[in-house]
Amino acid sequence: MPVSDTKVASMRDAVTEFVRDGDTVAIEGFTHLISFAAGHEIIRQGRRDLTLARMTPDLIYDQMVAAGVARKLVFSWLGNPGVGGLGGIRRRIEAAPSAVDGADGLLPRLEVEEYSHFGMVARYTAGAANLPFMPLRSYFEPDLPAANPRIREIESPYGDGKVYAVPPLKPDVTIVHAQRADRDGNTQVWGLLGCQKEAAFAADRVIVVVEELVDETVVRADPNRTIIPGLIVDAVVVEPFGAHPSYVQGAYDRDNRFYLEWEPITKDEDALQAWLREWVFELDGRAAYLEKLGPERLAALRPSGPAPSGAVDYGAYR
Amino acid sequence: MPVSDTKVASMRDAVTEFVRDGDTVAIEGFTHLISFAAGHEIIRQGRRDLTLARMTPDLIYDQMVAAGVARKLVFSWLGNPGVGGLGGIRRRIEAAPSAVDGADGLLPRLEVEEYSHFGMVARYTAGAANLPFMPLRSYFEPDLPAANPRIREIESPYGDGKVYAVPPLKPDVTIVHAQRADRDGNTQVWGLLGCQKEAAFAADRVIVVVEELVDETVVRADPNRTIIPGLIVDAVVVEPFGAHPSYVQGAYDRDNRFYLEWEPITKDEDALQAWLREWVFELDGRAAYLEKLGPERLAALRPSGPAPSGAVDYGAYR
Amino acid sequence: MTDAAFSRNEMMIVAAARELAGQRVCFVGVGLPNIAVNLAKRTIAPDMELVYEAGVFGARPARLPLSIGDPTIVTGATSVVSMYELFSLYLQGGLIDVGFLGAAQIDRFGNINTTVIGDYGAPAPRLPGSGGACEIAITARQVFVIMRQSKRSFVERIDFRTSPGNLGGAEQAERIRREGGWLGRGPSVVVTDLGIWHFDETGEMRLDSLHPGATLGDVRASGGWEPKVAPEIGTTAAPTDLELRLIREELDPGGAYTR
Amino acid sequence: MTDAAFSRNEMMIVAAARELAGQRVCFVGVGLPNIAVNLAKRTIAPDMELVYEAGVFGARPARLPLSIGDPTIVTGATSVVSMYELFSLYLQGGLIDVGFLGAAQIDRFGNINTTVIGDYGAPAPRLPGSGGACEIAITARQVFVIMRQSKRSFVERIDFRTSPGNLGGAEQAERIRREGGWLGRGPSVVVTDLGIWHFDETGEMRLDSLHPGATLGDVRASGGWEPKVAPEIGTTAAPTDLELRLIREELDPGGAYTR
Repeated sequence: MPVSDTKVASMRDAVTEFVRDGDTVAIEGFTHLISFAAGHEIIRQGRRDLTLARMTPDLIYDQMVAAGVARKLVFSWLGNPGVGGLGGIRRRIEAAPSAVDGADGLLPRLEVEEYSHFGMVARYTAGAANLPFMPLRSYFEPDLPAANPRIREIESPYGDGKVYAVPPLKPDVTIVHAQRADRDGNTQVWGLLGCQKEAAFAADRVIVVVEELVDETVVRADPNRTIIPGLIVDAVVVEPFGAHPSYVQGAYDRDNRFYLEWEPITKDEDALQAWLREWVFELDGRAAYLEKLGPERLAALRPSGPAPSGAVDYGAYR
Repeated sequence: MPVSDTKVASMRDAVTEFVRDGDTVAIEGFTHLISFAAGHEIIRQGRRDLTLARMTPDLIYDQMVAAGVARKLVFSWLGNPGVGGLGGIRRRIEAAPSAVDGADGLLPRLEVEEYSHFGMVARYTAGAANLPFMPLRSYFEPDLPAANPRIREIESPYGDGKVYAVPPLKPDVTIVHAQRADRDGNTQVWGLLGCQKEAAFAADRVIVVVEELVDETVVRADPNRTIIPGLIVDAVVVEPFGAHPSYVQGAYDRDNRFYLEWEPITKDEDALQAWLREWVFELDGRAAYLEKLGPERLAALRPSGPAPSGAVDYGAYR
Repeated sequence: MTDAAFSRNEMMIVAAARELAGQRVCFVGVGLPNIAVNLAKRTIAPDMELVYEAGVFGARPARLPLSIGDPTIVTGATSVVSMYELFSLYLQGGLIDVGFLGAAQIDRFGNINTTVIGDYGAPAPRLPGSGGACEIAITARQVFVIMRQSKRSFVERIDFRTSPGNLGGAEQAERIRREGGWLGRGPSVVVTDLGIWHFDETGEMRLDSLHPGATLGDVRASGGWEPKVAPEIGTTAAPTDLELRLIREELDPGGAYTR
Repeated sequence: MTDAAFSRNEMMIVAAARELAGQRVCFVGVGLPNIAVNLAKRTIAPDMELVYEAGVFGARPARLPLSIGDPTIVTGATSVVSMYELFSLYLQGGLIDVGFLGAAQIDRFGNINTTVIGDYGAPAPRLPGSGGACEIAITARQVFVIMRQSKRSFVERIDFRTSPGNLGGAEQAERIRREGGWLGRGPSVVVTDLGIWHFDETGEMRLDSLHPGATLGDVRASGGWEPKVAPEIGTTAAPTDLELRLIREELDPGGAYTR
């Protein structure tokens, strides 16, 4: 198969081709495997009017919102866990309604659509399964269904009471980072799985970013480990350390120092914009970012030792 | 911890303690990992009035129904796949309604509750998730909802049409066979996963039958491989070859000869009863069954070669 | 090659396999579809992805699996998932191009019965039931059927509608599919031991090809309605030596499907 | 040991950890609950199973995770699953004994706000929101809360009900829980930097213990309602050397939680 036929692409080409102005974009990964590399490329390419969906917007959406790519945020927990807030987003949510179009030098106001964690994963699950809704036992008394009319009551058809429903979430494009995939995009992950499988199956387009490109025999040796089949993948981008300052189980640790140091930056709009210039706009890609971080910083993030899974035997059956 | 505190038990003790007359019992496993050992022990102990739930009743429920343990069958596909029928069950379904209590020497009639495969797995999923129903896009026009009024229509609360709902299935006891578990019942499976996880989480009691008892460090080395946590397991039974003539990925092959030879037996009630006497009632447990099968028969079922999964690294993080 | 060189069952399997040319993702039903799809994978559709309801995507069976849950469909597969995931993500999620089914009874509009002969409450005999067939019929983009043809199987009215085809005809079926949000467009091919049927614009099956040795008389004698026949009916190309060798030596040496 | 030997935050964390004695399965919330639960696991509840919403059952963190999705909660855990499975099977499925939450605002009936201060449409400030807290509050058998106490956090009326507690009181809460099929029995403990509160039969929190050095005057000055106080109020036992050493050397050497 000629190289041009494969899905393997640079981050620049993948974002150019598969992320479009106005899209609903889900860069998922719960703490683990967040594709900062893709987020930065979206910023660099100047996408606009995106609806950004993520359970936990984390630093990456703080950066993307501050860079002006987003019109709306769909989420379930907004913060820098264990550290503080996300000022780039908060200032745009707390902004006066009159700032809706960012006129008069005011920060543009961000539209929000809010769920709980279970609501968000149930939304992706409904989207992936092509269902009109998912039922869940939540929201019975809280104020969220009043704040978000997309959360609705539904009666059990068995006469045993009501539960709540959330609607499907079907991103135009879902971007996930993973330990490895083959050239067709058959993708394997270990450690926290988050909602990446569901977010990928729910999406119209899927970009997989991996630490390592492997032969399909590696994937086929352990088919239970595959979370996304190449069938639904449009592009495979090889970007080692592409999840920094998030982490990749077994490859590198979360850069907690980065998360701690984000707090004073995000509290100050000027500092945040300066950070974006220095670390995103003035760099031409992930390689430059990693070079700027420096090899010592990256090396220090390696796990303190190995923790091998052990192998199991599927057996040959001829 | 003294041995008496552990969950590790003989099959006889596990069935005595956790399977009761009148229970809804699910011995799950789709072709793979069917606990024939548990089914035979239930027959030997003379349980009565069971509701037997399984997607594919397979030979084990044919044997159990013929032995008289069941009052009702809940299922989605009734047959000996690629071979033929299940006469022990069919004769009791095709029996005249007058034979309802097995009077006059007639075979006792078996009550049936029928779904599709998706309906059955959705029922276990609803049971496991403590939901009053699961929605699915099925049944729109077929006759099944007319035959089974537990399959009901439900309107989407988003005004985009109707789908169907199935009610939760919550077995009193679920029995699964697995490659391995630790003493607390933390259970790992590779190969076909069927609906065992959902059936176990949906159940009030869980018996896990394993090829091999392993140290908890083996389980904890690969936490993504765990399908059932010890938290929901009541008994762990060690019974190598306990799934024969079904199979265990990597350990032994399906005994297709057994399935082919079942066809003339199941077609003839006398032959079926004679088989039960010879292979179940006159044996005192699985060891005697395996001895009767003979080591050559079992050795021939070993895989034709190894197919190792390879290992992944979770990394130590101290 | 003479008629005597192959059986009607072999011709049926070969013809069914060939219909899969160009298809990308095929959901493999139990029984005859299993051997037809595995033959296609070894001949005309080597890149076709096989999906088994047991939870397997991208199976590469090293031998013909007797059951559709055989260990050989797992080893070397691309992905193995729970059955809930298989049905919700792959099938209901709309990723299946062709669902390949068998049938006990079929009517002219491709509605299928695999549940009961006679009354549901007192069947004679009781058949296997749906398994995943009713979901496949509703959500696979196209449905292919392989079955032996007889007065008992090709019937004016099926006794139980396990898997919907074109219901009472194309017009009604299209309306109901649209209203219900079905992903599937219904049945497109029926391959029997006598010939190959496709569905015309009215939603009724039409005989487009007769297998070598089969006649229109055979077809009329093996069905419960006066069949539609293509204006220029073709003759199915006989099995090739390769196809026959694959069936006889690799896929079904015991003759379970072809005897 | 003198008051100067430990901080109020350290006392709060130690007291919260001790409340977990005898608990089997604990769902660990983000922030202060994380350090309290990890301290309990190292002291009074070594066999307690830790569940993290990130998808982990049976975590054995080798260090204190800064976030609740840290790699150290994965390596050596019993089981790691998708978040949909974690929420549906473990939480909604009813397997959690204690859900341990933090809070920005709480009222006397244990209703919690972590969403907004002020109006939802124009918040000042905007807080993180529910995460999994609203589900934990509804389905964990008991809810424990750890939070610093002040006029801003202990309020007569919370601005947004993110996670339901005893609603308007025990009677109403019990009816609504029964009708809605909630698995949880609501909040049972609130541990603050001043003392330990439990909920009485009316569903209102009652101060049962004051931490060393804290007074009833401090408590009254740090809340928006006249607090219920136990007839015989106790004094919380000061942190032991072991507890302090674990916090300072193992769990929070950087002082992120205790400064």
